[in-house]
Amino acid sequence: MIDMPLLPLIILMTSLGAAPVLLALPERSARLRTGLNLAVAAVKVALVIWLAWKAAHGVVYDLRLSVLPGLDLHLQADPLALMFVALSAVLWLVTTIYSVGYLERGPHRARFFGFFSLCVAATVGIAMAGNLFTFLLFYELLTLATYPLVIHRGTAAALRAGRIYLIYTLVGGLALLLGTLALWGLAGTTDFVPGGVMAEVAAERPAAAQALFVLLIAALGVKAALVPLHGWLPIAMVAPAPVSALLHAVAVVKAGAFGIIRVVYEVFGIELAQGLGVTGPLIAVAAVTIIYGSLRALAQDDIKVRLAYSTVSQVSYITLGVALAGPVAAIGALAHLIHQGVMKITMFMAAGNLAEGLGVKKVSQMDGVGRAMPGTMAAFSLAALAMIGLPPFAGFVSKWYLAQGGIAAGQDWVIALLLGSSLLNAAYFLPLLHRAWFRDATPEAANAPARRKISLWLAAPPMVTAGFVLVIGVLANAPFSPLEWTRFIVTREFNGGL
Amino acid sequence: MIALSQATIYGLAGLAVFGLGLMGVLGAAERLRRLIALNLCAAGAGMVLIAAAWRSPPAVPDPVPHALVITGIVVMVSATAVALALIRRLHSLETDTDD
Amino acid sequence: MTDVMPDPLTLAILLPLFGAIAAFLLPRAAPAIGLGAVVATAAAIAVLGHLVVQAGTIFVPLGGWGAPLGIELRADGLALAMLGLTALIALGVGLGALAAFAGETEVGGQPMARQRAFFWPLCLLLLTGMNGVYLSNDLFNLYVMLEVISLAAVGLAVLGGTVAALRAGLAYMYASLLGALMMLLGVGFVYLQTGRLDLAGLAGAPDSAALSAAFGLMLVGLALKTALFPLHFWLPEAHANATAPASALLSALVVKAGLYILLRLAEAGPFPGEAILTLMGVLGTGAVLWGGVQALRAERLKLLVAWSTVAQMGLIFVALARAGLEGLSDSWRAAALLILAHAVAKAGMFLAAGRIKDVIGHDRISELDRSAVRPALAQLAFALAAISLIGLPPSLGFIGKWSLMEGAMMAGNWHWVAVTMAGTLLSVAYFTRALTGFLRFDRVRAPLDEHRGWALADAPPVVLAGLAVGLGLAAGPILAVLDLGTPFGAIP
Amino acid sequence: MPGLALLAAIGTPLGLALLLALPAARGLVWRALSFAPLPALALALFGTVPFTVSNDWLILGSVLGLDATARLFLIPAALVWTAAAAAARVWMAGDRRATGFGLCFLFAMTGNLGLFLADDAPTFYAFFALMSFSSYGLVLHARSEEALGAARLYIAFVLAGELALFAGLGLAVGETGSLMLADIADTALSVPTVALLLAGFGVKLGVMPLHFWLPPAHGAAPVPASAVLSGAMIKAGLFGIVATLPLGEAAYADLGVVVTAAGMVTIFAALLMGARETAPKTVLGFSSVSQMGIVALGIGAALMAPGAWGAVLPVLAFLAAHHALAKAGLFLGAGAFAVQHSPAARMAVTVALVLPALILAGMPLLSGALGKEALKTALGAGPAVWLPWITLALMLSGVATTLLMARFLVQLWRKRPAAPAGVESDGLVIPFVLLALAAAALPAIWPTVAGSAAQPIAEAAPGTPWPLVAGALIATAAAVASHTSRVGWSAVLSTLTAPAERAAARVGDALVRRRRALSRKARALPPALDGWIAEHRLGQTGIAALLVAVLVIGGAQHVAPTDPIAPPAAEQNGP
Amino acid sequence: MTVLLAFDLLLAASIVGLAAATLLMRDAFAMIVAFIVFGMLLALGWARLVAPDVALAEVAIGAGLSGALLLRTLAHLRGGGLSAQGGASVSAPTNGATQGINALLAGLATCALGLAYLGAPQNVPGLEAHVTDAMPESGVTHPVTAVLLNFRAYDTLMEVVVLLAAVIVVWQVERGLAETPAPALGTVYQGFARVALPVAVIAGGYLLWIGAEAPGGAFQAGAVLGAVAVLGLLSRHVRPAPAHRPLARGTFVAGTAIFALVALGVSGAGRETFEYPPAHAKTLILLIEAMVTVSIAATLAALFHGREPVTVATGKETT
Repeated sequence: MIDMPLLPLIILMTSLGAAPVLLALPERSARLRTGLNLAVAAVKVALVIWLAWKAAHGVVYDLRLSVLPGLDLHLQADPLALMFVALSAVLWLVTTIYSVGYLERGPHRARFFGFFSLCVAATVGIAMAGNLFTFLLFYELLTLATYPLVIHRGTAAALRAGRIYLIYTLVGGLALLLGTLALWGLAGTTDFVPGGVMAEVAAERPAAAQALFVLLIAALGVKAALVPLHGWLPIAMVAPAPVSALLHAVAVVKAGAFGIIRVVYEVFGIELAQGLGVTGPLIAVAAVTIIYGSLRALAQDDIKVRLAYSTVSQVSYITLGVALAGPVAAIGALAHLIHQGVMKITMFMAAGNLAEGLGVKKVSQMDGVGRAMPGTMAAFSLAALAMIGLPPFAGFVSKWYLAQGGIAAGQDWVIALLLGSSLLNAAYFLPLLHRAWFRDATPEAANAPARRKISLWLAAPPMVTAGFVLVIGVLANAPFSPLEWTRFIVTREFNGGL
Repeated sequence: MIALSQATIYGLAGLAVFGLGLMGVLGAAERLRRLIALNLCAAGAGMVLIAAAWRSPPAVPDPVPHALVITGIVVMVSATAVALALIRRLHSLETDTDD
Repeated sequence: MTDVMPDPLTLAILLPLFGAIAAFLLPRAAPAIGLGAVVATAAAIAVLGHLVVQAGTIFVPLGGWGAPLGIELRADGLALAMLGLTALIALGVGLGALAAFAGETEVGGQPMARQRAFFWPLCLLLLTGMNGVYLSNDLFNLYVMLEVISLAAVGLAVLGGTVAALRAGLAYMYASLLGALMMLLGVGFVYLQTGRLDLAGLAGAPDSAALSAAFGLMLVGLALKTALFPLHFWLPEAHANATAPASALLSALVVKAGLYILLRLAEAGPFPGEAILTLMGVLGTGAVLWGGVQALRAERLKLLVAWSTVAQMGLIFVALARAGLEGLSDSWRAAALLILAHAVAKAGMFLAAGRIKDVIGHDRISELDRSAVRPALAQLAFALAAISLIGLPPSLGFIGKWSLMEGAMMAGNWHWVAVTMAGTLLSVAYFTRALTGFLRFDRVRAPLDEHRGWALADAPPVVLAGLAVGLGLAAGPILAVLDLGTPFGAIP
Repeated sequence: MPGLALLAAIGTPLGLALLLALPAARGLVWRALSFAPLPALALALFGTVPFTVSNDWLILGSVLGLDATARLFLIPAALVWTAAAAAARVWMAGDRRATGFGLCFLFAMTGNLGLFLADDAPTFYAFFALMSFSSYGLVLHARSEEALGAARLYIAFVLAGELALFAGLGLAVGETGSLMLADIADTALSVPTVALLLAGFGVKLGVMPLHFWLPPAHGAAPVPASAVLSGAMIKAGLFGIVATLPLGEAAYADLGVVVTAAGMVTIFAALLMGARETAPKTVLGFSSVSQMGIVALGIGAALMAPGAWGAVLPVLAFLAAHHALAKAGLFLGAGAFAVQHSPAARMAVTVALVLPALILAGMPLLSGALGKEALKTALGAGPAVWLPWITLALMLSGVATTLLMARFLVQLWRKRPAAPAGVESDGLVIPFVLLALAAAALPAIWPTVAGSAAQPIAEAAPGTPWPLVAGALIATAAAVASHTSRVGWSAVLSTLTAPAERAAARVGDALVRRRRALSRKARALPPALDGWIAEHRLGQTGIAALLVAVLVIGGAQHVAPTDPIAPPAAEQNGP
Repeated sequence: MTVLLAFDLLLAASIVGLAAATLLMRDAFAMIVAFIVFGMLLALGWARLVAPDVALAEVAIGAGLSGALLLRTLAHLRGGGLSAQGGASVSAPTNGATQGINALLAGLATCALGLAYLGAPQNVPGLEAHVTDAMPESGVTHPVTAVLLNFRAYDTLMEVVVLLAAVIVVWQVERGLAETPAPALGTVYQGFARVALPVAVIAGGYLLWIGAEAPGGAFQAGAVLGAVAVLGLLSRHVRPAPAHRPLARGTFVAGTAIFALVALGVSGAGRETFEYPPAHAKTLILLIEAMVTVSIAATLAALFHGREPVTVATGKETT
């Protein structure tokens, strides 16, 4: 195969380039748009596979464009980047298919798919950013690209959600800008380097290094929805289902979590971060977030809001795993990045189907929906069970590693935390399953005509991702599984410390 | 000590005129008056320049400032004409709408 | 200059002048002539760019006399960048003007045909003045050029012919004249002290009371012309009430002339002290905050954009002051980047705002969302320009703010960083007002009519706004161009 | 004199009871009711002990007297009776069966107080029986279905107990050859005798499995009656054991094991059963049962290891006093609660009830905890094998009592005890509060009352709070659990988070209001400023101001150096 | 010397006093007249400072033409007559306090500038030596003209551009709506004009010609010729009509165009822009001056006339 040094850029451009075209397409040309969407998404998956194949064979991708003296736009394809790129490429394809079905005949499709594409481009950019500066660039692009998606419906509620979202994320973005500037000023570089770049600074000015850490984590914590910066996430649920799915599974929330991974491992370096004494508070924040999110989820009646709080809780597993500062926990964290994405996207798409097909938006309306939409609810149930952490699904694998990591790090209470969280997960997911499968539909619900026939475009994607949930759990130890890949990454980050 | 030369006299006078003009521009309420105040400013600036051209043994005064001031005068009359055109037009429109 | 051809510096100034003459003589052919002249000017600038890249700073002693007796033209990287920017914006605005003046007439204003006929000579005269300012190396010549710009700009500002425009134009005229006269008196003081008029004469001059006074006068005069807070009172009305292409030129270019001269003065002369520089930064802060607050409560889209100009001008002053006198040899880059960023973005934004106003029929922000007609591309252009003005990556505005904050931080001046942040937040707030209006749909009663197809008129704003965002990626080359001929001495 | 004192002590209630037969005197009797126990109290407090007065003429030659131990039992009993009598007066004020009640009440009082003064077996038995049987009237008083049932049960057990007691006393007298209780207690009685005595007194004590009558009876009786039943009469059982059994003289290992085991079972079984009860007074009854289990532990230990008796006895006396005051207080408190009309007053009573409840549950430094600690210490001399278990049981009994108290307080609200209409609430509240305070002050006043017998108490450790805390936690958890099972998870969570959310919302509202006000002001400011600036054309003034500022700042640096710079400018200006 | 100095002091004081008087005059007409007188005195002062060219320019343009423009505008504002009171206001008059502050600040600024002025070195050699050195190559013998049209010809070109810009803006702004006709002169004046016009034309031409050697030159000449045109307009000898527009436009731009073309045309072959070949310097300068004079005259007249001649609906007259 020929060598293509620009491959990362091409992958980025597939969606970035598609965005203006999609934006400019007239509203009528639905077929063309669908074709283009799917083609680009498929091409992207293919390219990512190619990239992974090349990278696995030792090809190093490193693209730089100098913006200011000493400050580059830097794209790279290290294993960590590849992991996130692959996740977003695959899930984008799935979500695109879903969106096509979801938005059939809806308004503003040109705008939707244009920004959707832009959003994924931003995610890919975040994944492959080789330094914090580039990361910042795509992080802000992500904010901007998701804003029109959040307010897609154009109602007052949507606009309010959008405004709150924008306030949170832009302030976070400003903090990140400040942090990047400070990093640039302190360390003279913003590059992501395994082991970090802050060693000298931390030796000379530990307080400054600590402040920088706090600033960066707070900035990223907005998108990663760490308590108390999570306020935007449940409100942003007014967005259409595919947007919620993507927001929660890959794009926004994960961008924050991914950024935390980068900052902890490759800006500060995990040992330095421990030395600075900043991981402890981070663990505490993550733990509080996990419990708080679950507790809030329990009391929600709106399915999507419940899922949103669940996300608040679940994404902090990643932060927790990172902050525990051990290789095993790191594996758990990285694996959860993928697993949670697949699980949560399944649930959101399923919830979207419920809303579209039956008009069911609340937990209290879910009686008997299993019978009405068996496929969708099967997918939902599978993902929910996985979320609770039942073997052999994906969620179990990451929780297992997190628990092991906690023990390895001498933080045995993590097990209690995970158990408590699992218990709460069960408490807020099992009633849904109970209602869906074991209760009869209320008479009026049973007699109500289906709001809309769920096409294959809508029905298939959650089932496919549910399949992923099963497969990556069952085949966790097989070669090329996400788990294996995260092990590979962690080996690199910890210099073979496994 | 500064000798009280012609240049000093006219230079200071020029500054005074400039200052008066400035005051007029800031405070005057009528459009015409403000415009005249601006013209005073220009005159004051010109006086300073001409004073700068003056040499104590008045053999050959420096011609460059002279040329500059001539240019300044022409520029100022152009600007005045434009401002007056605006004033007239505004007056027409305002009296039209007012009536 | 031993070429047979006239030197490109003079051409960059005289070509638009000839264009203006021709356009004035042949009103019906004005658009064609105008665009042709702009293209020709751009070509001359391209040639000039080639020379500057090769030779660094170029001096042209007009009339063969050379300074201090004659007038010299001088072209270096900074001038080149500004020339290129001006040509670009003139081209964009010119294309936008083709469409903007295409209609019949505006209620209460000038007939379109007249506007069309007079736009081009004035625009080209403005271009003459702008290019003249960039290339000038002589204080008095700068004054004359400022007057050329002033008159052309006033003409553009009142092109619409409405009462509001005329009132604003007259206020602008007075402010502009007073600023120019202060500049003139300053020149007088310089001559009094040094006996010469070229900028190089300032460089060698000892710091003295007369020079300080001269600097003070010129500074205040230029501050008045650049609408530095609190001398901004004339700007919002003048810019908001002009027709869109005129607003674009006024906001993008005209205010930059004063800034450019300030940069040149700072480069050449003994700057009258740290305190003055700080004062400028403080006033810039005032502009950022007050401009932001006013933009937040502006009721009309164009007024909002005009207030944002006030805020952005302030930011540029903050950029100049960010690292004190010591850091001025680097701060000018940040200021220059911000000037370029603001010019491109604001031109695009005003054109977009004009487009929106034309299509919807009004530009009241509170009722933007009531319209069933949505000029999507113009709105997109507005949003893109807003991204650059807010300073989100990867826009040129972001690069400018980055350099501003970087330098401020390196110098330990965190307060300037805070000001920039505050300004950014304010700009997010006021631009969101407009964007929300674009994106809200639930108050529309009629069926939506979003895509009305393509219009040539949409191209210039989109392209300009797109450039404002995209040029951030070309910040490296832009900085390289700015450093040609090492303005402000070598890189520290 | 002692004779007169004894006569007053016993005769006052007895005389009043007789006076009740006269309709004309009834008002007087009711008014004097609460003074009836006072002669006995005075005798106990101020009489010199021991003393005996023989009245050969009475019954089988009755000997009355008071020794140190009996005195310690008499004082709290008299106190409880006083308080209960005060309560009874208001409680019965409008009752049509008040006379009957008063009769029974006074007879029971006579019996109860008298048995402490009895020195010989027949007299003791007589007083005991008088107390027991007249109490039937107290239990039965309401005549409701419940009261009838409870009374039936009560009387059955009383009968059985009296029978056993009779047999036991008889055998004991036979074995001893003396009617005097002191002699009986000095003799190593045979096992059956001891067993019979234990059974007889055990019924009164309510130790399992002889407890069945107790909770229903306490629940069914009117409040003053419940108070004396629980506060005074139960102690009669204990006193009987103390007075008749040869504790400290001989070892009865088997019986000791039985009693100890029964005590342990009692402690916890009473909890289990009490937790299921809904009537608050019944719950209190179970609490009494549970408490008597503790007493049984002490007795059992002494039966097994006679050497421990010397240490155990003072403690048991203290425990008896403690329980008498606290439990009677609680009963009267329940009554006081029942007669309140407003929720706020009920809440106040509830809060006041927390004090005796805490005393009973073993709040450190208060009598319950001190008694237990002292018992633990005293049992150190007891059987080593049982010691750890007993210690554990004592600790857990704190938990158990806490739970029962929590249950009582909760059920008080859920199922308010019946109360006659128009009861003057002060008449209940004051006795209740006084008893509660007396219970609280017990550790402080006990040394002056008991003298050297108070030694173990004074030396006792303050006790640990954790049984109380654990009990409170379990109670909370149980409450939450039961609540949850009723209303569902999410509702509970909402309830839990509701106050926080309400508070947050209130703060948020305040902030929003503040912000709105501020933003109104902030919104008004720019236009106002704008208008002001435009009105005075300050922008223009700004030009001059800035010019002056710049000139002054710029010029300042040239003024400062005294030596004006006068460079040869010509040199600077070459071409 | 002292007498002269006293005279200078008196003159300077008068100038300042008149400036103040101008601003203080209640009546707009009086204000304008005071301003014109101020200009005359100013010219006198400049003459005292050996700046005859400037003095001439000030009399002709600064005082004369500006005054005429102001008066004409005032007439317009007052609806034709000069007697009516008033003049449009910019905004509500500012109150006393603000005025006081303004005066104080302006005074302070003036004092600061005065101090700086006094602190500046006197008699710093300017560029006169350079001028003297370069005079032989300039093609003219009058230094001011040499500076204007050779050494700093670029400035002068731009100055003409300013004029051009002014006339474009004026034409653009005013388009003959609701127009009061310019005050016409009586027949006596018409007769006077008939005599005066040829004289003035000749005087202008002379000024232009003499400018090469002595005080005078394009601007002064243009001003005189412009005055001629103004007289023509006032006396209705010249009646601008729409048909004149192309001619007028051509005349406006002629000076600028020729100037710029010459400037560019002489460049190349080792010469910079504006670098006239010495042999043709005088000719070229004269050519430029001539064209510029014509343009200036036309422009000034047009500025006075104040609007583009368009057909108005009233049909009475093309004004």
